[in-house]
Amino acid sequence: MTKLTHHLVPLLFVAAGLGLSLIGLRPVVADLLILSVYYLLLAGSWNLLAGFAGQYSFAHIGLATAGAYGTAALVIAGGLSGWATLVIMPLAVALLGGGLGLVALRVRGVQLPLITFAFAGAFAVFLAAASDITNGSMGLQLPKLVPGFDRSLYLVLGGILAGLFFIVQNWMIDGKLGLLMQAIRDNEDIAHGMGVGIFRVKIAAFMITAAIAGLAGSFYANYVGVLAPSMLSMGEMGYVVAMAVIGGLGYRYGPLIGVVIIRSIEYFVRGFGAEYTLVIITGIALLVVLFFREGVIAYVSRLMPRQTARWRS
Amino acid sequence: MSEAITIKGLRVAYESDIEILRGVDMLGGANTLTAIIGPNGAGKSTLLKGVAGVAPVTGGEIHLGGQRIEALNAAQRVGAGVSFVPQEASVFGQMTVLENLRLGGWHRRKDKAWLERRIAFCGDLFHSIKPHLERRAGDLSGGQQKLVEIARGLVGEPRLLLLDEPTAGLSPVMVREVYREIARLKESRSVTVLLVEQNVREALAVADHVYVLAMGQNDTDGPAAEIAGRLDGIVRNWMSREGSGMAS
Amino acid sequence: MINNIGKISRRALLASMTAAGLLLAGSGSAYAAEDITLGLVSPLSEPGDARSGDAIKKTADLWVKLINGAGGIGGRQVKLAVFDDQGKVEVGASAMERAITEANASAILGIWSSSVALAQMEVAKGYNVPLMAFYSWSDDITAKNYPQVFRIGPYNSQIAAQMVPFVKDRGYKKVVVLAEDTAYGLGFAKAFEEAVKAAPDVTVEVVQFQAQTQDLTAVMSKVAASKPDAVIVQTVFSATNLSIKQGREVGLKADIITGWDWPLLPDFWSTVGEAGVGVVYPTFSDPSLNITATGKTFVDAYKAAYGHEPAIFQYYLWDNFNAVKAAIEKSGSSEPAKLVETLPGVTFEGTIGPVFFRNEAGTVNFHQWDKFAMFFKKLNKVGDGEKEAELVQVAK
Amino acid sequence: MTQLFVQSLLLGLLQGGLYALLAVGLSLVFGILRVVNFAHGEFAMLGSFAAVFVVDMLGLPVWTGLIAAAVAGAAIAYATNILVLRPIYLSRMRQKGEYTIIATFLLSQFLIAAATLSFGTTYRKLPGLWDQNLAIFDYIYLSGNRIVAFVAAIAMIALLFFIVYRTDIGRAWRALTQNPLGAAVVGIDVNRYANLAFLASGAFAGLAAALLAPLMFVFPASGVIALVKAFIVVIIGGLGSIRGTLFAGLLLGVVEVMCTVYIDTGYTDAYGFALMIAVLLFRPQGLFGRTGRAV
Amino acid sequence: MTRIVLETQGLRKAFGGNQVIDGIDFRLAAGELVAIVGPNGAGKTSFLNLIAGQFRPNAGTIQLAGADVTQLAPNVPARRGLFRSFQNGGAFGRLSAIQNVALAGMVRGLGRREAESEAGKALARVGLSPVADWPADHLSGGQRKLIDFARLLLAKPEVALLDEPTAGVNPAIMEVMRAIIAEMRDKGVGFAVISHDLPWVFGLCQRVVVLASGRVLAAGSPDEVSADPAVREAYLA
Repeated sequence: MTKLTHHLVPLLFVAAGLGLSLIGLRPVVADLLILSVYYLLLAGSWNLLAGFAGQYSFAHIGLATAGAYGTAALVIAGGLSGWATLVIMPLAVALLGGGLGLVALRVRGVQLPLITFAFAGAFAVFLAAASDITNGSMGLQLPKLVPGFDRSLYLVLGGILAGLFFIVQNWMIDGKLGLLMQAIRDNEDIAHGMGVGIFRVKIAAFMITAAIAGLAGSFYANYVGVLAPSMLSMGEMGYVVAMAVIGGLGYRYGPLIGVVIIRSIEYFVRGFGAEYTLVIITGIALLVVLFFREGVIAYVSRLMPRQTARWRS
Repeated sequence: MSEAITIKGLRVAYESDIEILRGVDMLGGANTLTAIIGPNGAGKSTLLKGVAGVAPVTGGEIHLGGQRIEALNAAQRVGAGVSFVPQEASVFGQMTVLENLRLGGWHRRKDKAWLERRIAFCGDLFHSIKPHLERRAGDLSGGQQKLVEIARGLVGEPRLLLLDEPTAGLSPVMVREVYREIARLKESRSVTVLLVEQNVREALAVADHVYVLAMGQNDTDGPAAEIAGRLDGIVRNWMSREGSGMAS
Repeated sequence: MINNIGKISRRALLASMTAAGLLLAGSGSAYAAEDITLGLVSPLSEPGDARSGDAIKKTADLWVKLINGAGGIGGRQVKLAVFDDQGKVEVGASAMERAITEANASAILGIWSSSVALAQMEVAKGYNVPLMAFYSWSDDITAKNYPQVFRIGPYNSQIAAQMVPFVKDRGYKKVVVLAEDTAYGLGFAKAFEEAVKAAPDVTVEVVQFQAQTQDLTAVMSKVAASKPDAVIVQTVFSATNLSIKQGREVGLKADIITGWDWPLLPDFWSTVGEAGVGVVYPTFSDPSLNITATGKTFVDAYKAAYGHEPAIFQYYLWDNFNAVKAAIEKSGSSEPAKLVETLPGVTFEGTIGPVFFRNEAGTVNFHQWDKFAMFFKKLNKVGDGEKEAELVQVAK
Repeated sequence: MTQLFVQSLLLGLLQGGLYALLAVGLSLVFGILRVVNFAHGEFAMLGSFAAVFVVDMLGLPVWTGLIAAAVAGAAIAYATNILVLRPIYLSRMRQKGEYTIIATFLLSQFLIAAATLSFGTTYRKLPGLWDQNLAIFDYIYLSGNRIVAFVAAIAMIALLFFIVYRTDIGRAWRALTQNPLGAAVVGIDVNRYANLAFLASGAFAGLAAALLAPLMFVFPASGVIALVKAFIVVIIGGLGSIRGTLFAGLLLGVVEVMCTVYIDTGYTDAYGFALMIAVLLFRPQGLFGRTGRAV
Repeated sequence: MTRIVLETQGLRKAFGGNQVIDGIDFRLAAGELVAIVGPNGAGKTSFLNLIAGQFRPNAGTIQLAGADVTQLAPNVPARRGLFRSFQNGGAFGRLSAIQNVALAGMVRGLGRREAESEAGKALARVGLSPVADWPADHLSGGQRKLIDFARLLLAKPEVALLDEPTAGVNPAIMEVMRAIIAEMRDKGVGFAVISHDLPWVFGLCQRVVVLASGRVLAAGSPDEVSADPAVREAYLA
């Protein structure tokens, strides 16, 4: 896969969004695709953080939820248009992520997953309990970007956001920051000794990926139109992790593959009830972790080394 | 003199393209102290690790008493009577010295009477740790910690004690303290010792026999007194040879 | 096998859901023109109140079976399209939309949580499809006056208002409302604070707690320390039982009034034990209720099918289904839009009396049936059920 | 008002003993293998289901339920170590610590879903050993089961202390925790003692859950709550420190109850997180953790 | 006298009770190459770690190109013109050779494209062009050490600290390294090189500093040091 291909991928997504919006999909299929964009943004940015920067955070769904609730607040209380929130919330959540990073990235190693896990838990309790602000489990309702149930706009928007994600990802991985992140992932001490400002790079990675999570959350809020604390659960985080891990952590298109696989499974087993879906998906992810540690992409690339030599970043 | 340890053509390689030991032969007489010296990168430490079973042996034989041990894993070699005191700190810092010693007899821990006897023996052997048996090992000086490790290595009543640079990183005062105790250990004639050392003078002073390694192979060997006599030439030789391209 | 019954019903559930899934996956023609499809969106798995969801599903299955056995509605067979809302608002809303767009449901029933119902109302409005609420108590559901939304069942402000005379008559001066942090708990607490203004000498304190909590001991210690005369517990989760058990454990002496029919659920006495003695529960159900012929048919069939009596909310659900049936019969069509037009005017014999909607625009009594009585019943010994419980007071 | 204070303090301590019991296994395993086990809560959950099975379904006495819980917890912990963790920590991959976190995290989600499928979502309850509410001087009110659970928890932790400081197994554990190289040269088999640590960790988790069952309920998602508490306890106490775990368990119990009573009843589960963040800000290695770089 | 690019005064560092560095005064001029030799445990690597900021000294000062860098995190001296190689090579395993090298240019402020093009040239210079796109994990030990040298070319430092560059590498690679060091030294880079390969390093250096027990035991030209009985004594201890 050449650099050119990497740059074509965003266009592909935008084109797909446009094309699908014209076909007139069944709502259930459109839903599946649009919410897949939400998951792609989350799994993709989590992959940037964990797979490329080596920082394993469990706050990602929490940050997306913050983005969604922030969107609702701006729209309901602030009277802003949903479109504005799609720009504002990524910035706001990046700041939130930066604050969290200041606490969590001070110590290296297992502390980051633990602190971010704690953040997610505390934030979930807050969302449910601070009902005067968040309306508790009654949830918040906000108007959609377009009134009614027409999904064609969201398909286009989804295509654009997915494309945008890949542009940001290309910019990061092919740019300076991406290289510094990966150097820190591979050996923090040596990177430090070479002159890399470790903390700054980590915070930057944390903030950019938080911004993408915030964008995902804002997109979700503007699309679904109802928010509840149940949006933030460790089960959801499990989904996102599973998507990144199944596809291949540390690979550009790993999360995309993971999202496609998991969302397809979800689509085909959806009649079975939530527990079945979860058993199947976490079961598969577990098997991948144990037997194909680097995910589907790495496995395929080992089977076909020549064709896939350049898949790795 | 009967040989407690016999090494024949020992080869060790960490990676396939870099062979650190390229066929070393060595004999260690029962209850004697054999010192192994040589320039940096000669493969001295690697030799001990190969014998202890913590470095990958790719060829050769190791006989301990009548037993071939090169195929055993590290834990099995402990059982067979090999005791390794590595260069890095291996003391249990938050346990007392006594508890450290107790763990030295791990493979025969069920035999309480034997264990108590060995602990008493090893505690007695090293005068400079004897007053500190109840102290936390981590609170002792670097030299004393090293002595605790050596004493711990003896509790299990090994047939072979491998000491890897016991004074590396210690101050001269501590070096002398450690060697005073190693000398006492040798006088006790209770165990066969292979000692790798950079402090050649100290090593020669306590050794019965000395092997010189260079570039992963035998260079020369002889009784300690004889090697001491040729020492100036040997060392001058190293200074022109040092850095043979091998890691130590 | 840990739980045979649970297992079997789950398998049945699975089978029916798979069937629904297959139908959905297939083309629209699976829903033949002569079939009427009704959407059932209920909490069937965690974190939703799956306990109640299961009861809802049983009632709905039974109703469909009876109707189809009797030749359907106007000769047309009825099908149920079942969706799980998992107690989540966003899932409930999208499930509702799927029920409408994929399954072509004529009306949506079975909704449980007020939070979910409030989100679904927007979908109902958008697609102009009737949404039938039966035990979601938020005033807003009918107070918003959406033409598509109907409720045969009680609502918070009415319930709260009916509780005030009880509180006054019992001489309670200090009342704590222990409310879970959901629409159900807090919605009631708010309504009660409002209603109790009619009794100026009664002070009310609302104590909020996490709905999914497993330990209320600390909360109950605080409640006990404030020495109230009565504690009104408003929760559907395990806290119903926990609050009683742990309240007594930490020395709570006050009367406990715990909503609604939960003390009649099978796990009440096994979890609460001695602490349950003296508990008062308000209910809409009492042997003195005048069960109609329709109601008897339901109760008998339910007992025959599942081996135990239905709870009162299942009666309301039954009436909801019959309301849809009445509207289809009256309009001669299963078009959702037609039903929205027809439903406000239907009258029929419900399970406990005639059912008709009040249609007072601008108030909560819009598309709302409210002819139910409230009974306060006391459990005097371990193991007391509905029949043994002492009727303390009736509010109408 | 002092009555409420004393009562809260006592309740907090009683609760804290159980938190400590839930968490000791997590700490023990971390000390030896440097593995943070996110599936620890599910050991507890499955243990309590085993107790329900034995007591409720088979009708055996209550104390057999406790044993069943410990055995089931130990068995699942052992299996987790052999099947999930060992392949990772014996491998030569990078970032093993992070990978074990992902693996155990996914395992925990899997076990919750699988338990929900197998057992359903109904709340189950176990009878306690002392089903009685006590009024001490008509001043302090406690349930007998809570006292039984606390006493049992403290007894188990005392047993663990005995094992750790007085037996060969404990010596091996401490040796592995303090200096893996030293443990290797004296011939301690890390696999064997890691297995034993996992067995103990699962047994303690299962037992804690079974002791909690009469006070609370048994259901598939209960492990999440257990994990969160255990987690906070080990972080506050310092990963790998058993003394720290005991202290932090009691501290967490007291803080939770006190804050619930005196600040706001709606945020019980959030206070622990706040406490944890506060501790981390000032002592990143935890109150009893050793200084130096985190693993 | 030429410009002093690195100077330490009274540098001390202890770990627990072990005084690893016991008061080292050291000066390095631009264009000078100093060999640091001494027995194992003498504190050679610790000395480099102190200068590079990996360890914080307990006492003493470090001046880099006239500015004080004592107690600063390692990335600061690196950005002020200090280059440091590691005993086992400093490669990032999952990055390609060219990316590994380009980092050194980027830290200096180059853009990624520019850095990669320079890195390509540097790799060609050390003979790694054929493996430029391989992940460093797939390279041999010697090749990984050459990555450090390609980085050295890109980093354009004022001071370069090399820790056992030749350990475990074959003579051809040693010659490449020698050529690069000589060239950069002649352009004014100050070098401090730890090596056990005395003939190799003596052929490059102007001055030798012998460390033992954390102190400077002797300093002088290679010939003076070789003849110094105290130095031989150090090896004998």
